[in-house]
Amino acid sequence: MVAWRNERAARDARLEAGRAFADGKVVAAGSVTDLLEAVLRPGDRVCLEGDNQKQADCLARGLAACDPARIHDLHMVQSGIVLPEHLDVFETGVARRLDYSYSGPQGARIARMLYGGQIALGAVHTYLELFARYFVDLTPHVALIAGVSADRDGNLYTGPNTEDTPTVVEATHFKNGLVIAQVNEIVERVPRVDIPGDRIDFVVEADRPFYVEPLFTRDPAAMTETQILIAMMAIKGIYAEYGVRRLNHGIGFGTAAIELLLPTYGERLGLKGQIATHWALNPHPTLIPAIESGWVTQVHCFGSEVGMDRYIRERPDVFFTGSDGSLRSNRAFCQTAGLYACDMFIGATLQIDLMGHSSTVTQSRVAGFGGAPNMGSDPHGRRHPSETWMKAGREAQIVGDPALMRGRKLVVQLVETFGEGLVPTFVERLDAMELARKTGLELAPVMIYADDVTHIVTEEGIANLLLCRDADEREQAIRGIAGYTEIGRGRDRAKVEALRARGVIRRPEDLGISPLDADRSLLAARSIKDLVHWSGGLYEPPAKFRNW
Amino acid sequence: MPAKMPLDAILAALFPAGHAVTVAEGLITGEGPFGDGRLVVVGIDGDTALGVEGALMLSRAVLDAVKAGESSGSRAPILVAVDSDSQRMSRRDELLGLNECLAHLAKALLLADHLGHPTVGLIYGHSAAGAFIATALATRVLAALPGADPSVMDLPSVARVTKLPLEKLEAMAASTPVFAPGLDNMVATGAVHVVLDPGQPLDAQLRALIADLPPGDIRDRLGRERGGRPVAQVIAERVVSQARGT
Amino acid sequence: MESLTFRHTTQKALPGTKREAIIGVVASGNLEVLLERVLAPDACEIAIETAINGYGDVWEAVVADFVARAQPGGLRISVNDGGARPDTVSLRLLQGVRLMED
Amino acid sequence: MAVTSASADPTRLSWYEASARQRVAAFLDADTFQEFVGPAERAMSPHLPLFELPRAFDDGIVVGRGRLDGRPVLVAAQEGRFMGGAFGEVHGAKLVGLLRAAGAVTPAAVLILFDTGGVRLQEANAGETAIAEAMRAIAEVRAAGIPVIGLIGGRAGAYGGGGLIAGTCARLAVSEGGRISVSGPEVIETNKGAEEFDSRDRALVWRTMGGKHRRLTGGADAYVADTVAAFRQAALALIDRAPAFDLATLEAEQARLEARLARFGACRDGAEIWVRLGVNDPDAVPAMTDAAFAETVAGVPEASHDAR
Repeated sequence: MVAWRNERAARDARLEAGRAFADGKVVAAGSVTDLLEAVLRPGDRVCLEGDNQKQADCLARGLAACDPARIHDLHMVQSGIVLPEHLDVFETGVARRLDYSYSGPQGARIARMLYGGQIALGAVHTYLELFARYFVDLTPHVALIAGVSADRDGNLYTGPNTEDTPTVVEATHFKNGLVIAQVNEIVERVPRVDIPGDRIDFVVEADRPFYVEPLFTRDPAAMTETQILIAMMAIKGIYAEYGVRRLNHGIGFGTAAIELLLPTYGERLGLKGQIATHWALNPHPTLIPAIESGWVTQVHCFGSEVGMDRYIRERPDVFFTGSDGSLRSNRAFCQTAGLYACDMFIGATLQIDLMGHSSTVTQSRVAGFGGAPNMGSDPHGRRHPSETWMKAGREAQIVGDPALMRGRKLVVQLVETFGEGLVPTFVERLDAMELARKTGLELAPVMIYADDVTHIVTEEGIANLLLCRDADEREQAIRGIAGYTEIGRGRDRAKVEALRARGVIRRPEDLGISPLDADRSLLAARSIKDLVHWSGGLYEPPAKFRNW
Repeated sequence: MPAKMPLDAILAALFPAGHAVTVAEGLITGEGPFGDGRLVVVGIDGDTALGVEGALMLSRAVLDAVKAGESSGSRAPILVAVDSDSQRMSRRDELLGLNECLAHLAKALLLADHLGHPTVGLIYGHSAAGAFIATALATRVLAALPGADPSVMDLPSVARVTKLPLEKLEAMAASTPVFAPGLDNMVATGAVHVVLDPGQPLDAQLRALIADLPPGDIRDRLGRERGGRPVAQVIAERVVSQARGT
Repeated sequence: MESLTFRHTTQKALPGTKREAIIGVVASGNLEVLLERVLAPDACEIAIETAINGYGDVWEAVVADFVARAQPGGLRISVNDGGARPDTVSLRLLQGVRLMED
Repeated sequence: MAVTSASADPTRLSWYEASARQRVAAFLDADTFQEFVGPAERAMSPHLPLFELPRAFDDGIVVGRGRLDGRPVLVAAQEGRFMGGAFGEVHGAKLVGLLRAAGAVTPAAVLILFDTGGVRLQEANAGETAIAEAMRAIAEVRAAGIPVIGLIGGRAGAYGGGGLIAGTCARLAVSEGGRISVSGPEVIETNKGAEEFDSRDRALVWRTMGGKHRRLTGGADAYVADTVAAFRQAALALIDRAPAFDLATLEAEQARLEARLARFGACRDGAEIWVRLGVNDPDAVPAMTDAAFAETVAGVPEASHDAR
């Protein structure tokens, strides 16, 4: 007779083994490793919640302390490789296989471990892609998650950084997996229930609050004239040109500069209400002046940002908040929103090749993807029109029946021609390809493929790739804005001028912008302190950003 | 490097007839008979770091000497003897305004000088940075004893800050007095006017210094003559002459 | 450190009467530009001291484009560079010329 | 808050953001600044090339004369972005020369626009000696009855010997961003450990040596908004309130500083001192607006004195 409840029985056995270390559902921080050694089995798929921001760090330390003789060869399936412990488990042998999305802070170490063969890498995913696989072929046996507080029944309050938690719990709990949550405190009654208690098997009161990195805070004091020039060009040449209302911004200084120019330069251009009204975005502090100036209708967030909680609570017309008043973020939904409901993604990258492929991988760092490839792709499943989308579609349409035309999402790369240390942004060949060759990856880790990119903006100009009709035009359009990099100096000047005459390339002066006007006095806020003032004192920046 | 001359020996040589100079927690204060009058001594001994309390204690002693001079009409010379660490590096000292306390000490010495007290610095051991500026460098003339070891920062620290290899810095230090620690370099810069001869009576050497005080600040001229500060005097004079022009 | 000097002939003199101007600051990724109206009206000389070696061809290209665009005839331009990117160099040169045109 | 266009009134320029030259030009009466040993004279450091470091035509300090509300003044402005505004041989000699010139040209005041990390290590002995020379020269200028006013609000603050020179001035104006200290937080952390001073805790840095703390404790005589116009107004007011350089002033300063140590010597944090000074809500001080802070200062007698 076929047994249909093996997984359920295995889950019950794990639960039973774990109860030895729990009081009801509650486990002391000091017993985490005992608990994990009791409930885990060699070879398990484990999701250790490492989000973009919120980190289940107490559980990560517990896992790293497990005896590799008992717990080994785990298959880690988690979006973020952020903490040192996330990689320590591969050094001890507790874990062996890895499928993940983003590894910014650990990018250099993960590269070394990949080269050294300590990690058996499945793939580097985009967020949505990894989330999707949680429900198909990477379903966790055990999920280790993080929240702000829980009651003794396990009802969980994630706080403003809900992020990946609902997705991870959904996939694990409803498919016979075990969910262990760490919380900063156990309370009588949680402010709101983000995850119902019956989906949480154990609750650990952590020894200290979970770690959150202020990833989305860009100090206006560090913005350069070049970034301001690029931002001015983007606003006038793309936002205004296409009437972009629904959008997502990357996390670089260029897009932060755009946020700070909306209430000043954007206002002067008469664009208020015409552009940048609806956002899929983390609560960037640099968006505060635009919000306070009435530019922003609403913002849905992937996660929160350190210091923004009080401000968000006081702006429920703009942000998604719970009955308790605090932000409700959700990475899976916000990624979906960015993919399907936004007309533009605009962000930075480290390298762009002659076709327009881009990557943030260098040979010594594997930063992973995060969400940019979802945001920065043209979804073929989209079926609703918008002026922006249709205009871009018309520019790209070259053959066929216009009645069958569909729109295009704007995918804009905002880069300076040279990066830190005079490293050129434009290259013949992406480092990602060399990395793929050396590590035996089947797919080169390309952030955004050339066929998704519609515009590249540098301090030298805007290249509209939608208007390029062949590969040669495309290459010259890219060379034509690549400044004094080797790629830029290798341009065919006549062809570039011809592209400029057609509006494929637009220089600052073609847009009526003088580089000499790109001045820091245009920024609505020139310091973190200015942002605090704009927020009426509601924004509480972390100590490292303070100058007072 | 010659051995450092101990403070006791210095005081014994300066005051053959005895003195009332004491050292408490590394801070030197007191006086003794000197020539026809008295010599006031303040300073720092034993490689002691100068913090807010120490600075105010020394400035009190200097101001007392000035007050005594006001009432007696006799402006006693003030000797600032130094074997110190740098300024005391602590959060508390900065919280309490170490910059004001050190500047106040320097101002007290400069006021004494302005009112007619001969002020003489004597570096006989180490000194560095803010402690040096507030004490020995705030006198009209700065003498040193062989074995003195003034510096701004030691070479390993310079290497850390400038990110230059220590070996390279050591090689550069041999030929470039402008940045390297040590008495010879401070002499070359003009900061130290003269190196005394411990083989000769110190009191006589000090009396000679006092009798022949430079009329003003000649340190940049010395720096040019000695090659340790090749351009400072020329630049300062150029500024003065352009300022005086119309 | 590397020293580079470029001499160009311009089609015209830079307008304005200002004798001298300075713009920018020597800092990491930044530079200062000193402009002096001391040469023949159709001559321009640009002397560069840069902290970063090996970018002579980039400087040559930046300077050539600048001269073609600004026609800074009569100017001796001296640059102290702290490792600025080419776009920053172009911007400072143009800012300097604007000061001289006042 | 300044939401200004590129062509806006230059006096609304942020002091913190402006370069030394921009500060001087906007601070003085329009078009009155005349520079001494200007950049075209190319008085550059003879030492930096040894270290493979780029030089500046003015060695990071601008000195000259100009007018402030019609009154003749001498002015020096350090450029905090060049080598951290640090004192090298030429840099220091320019300041010393300016101060020595004051005795001859008797301006209404000498203004020092500080922006310095202290001594330039590559020229450490020259820098340190120049600081001593500058302090001696300031004493002489003040003794001649000419006020020497320090203005502190640049990104490099007034550190090391710069903090000592500042303490030698007759009056000081500071903005929120301005810091005055001898040892910097990083130096203390490097030498004594992060337990002594966590330099990454920026709020702690400002509570310990920032503009508001210095103003509340009388370490500075005016607290101003971060604009060139505000510094100009403060300087004008301070010129007429400069204490004499005499025994009475220094006795008063001695008493003032001794009283400070006696009252606050056991405090570990700026906020503790502010409580003892009678500030009702010390935790609110860092975030206070300039106007609210001015009101707070008005209630603190220790903040204002003639003892410097």
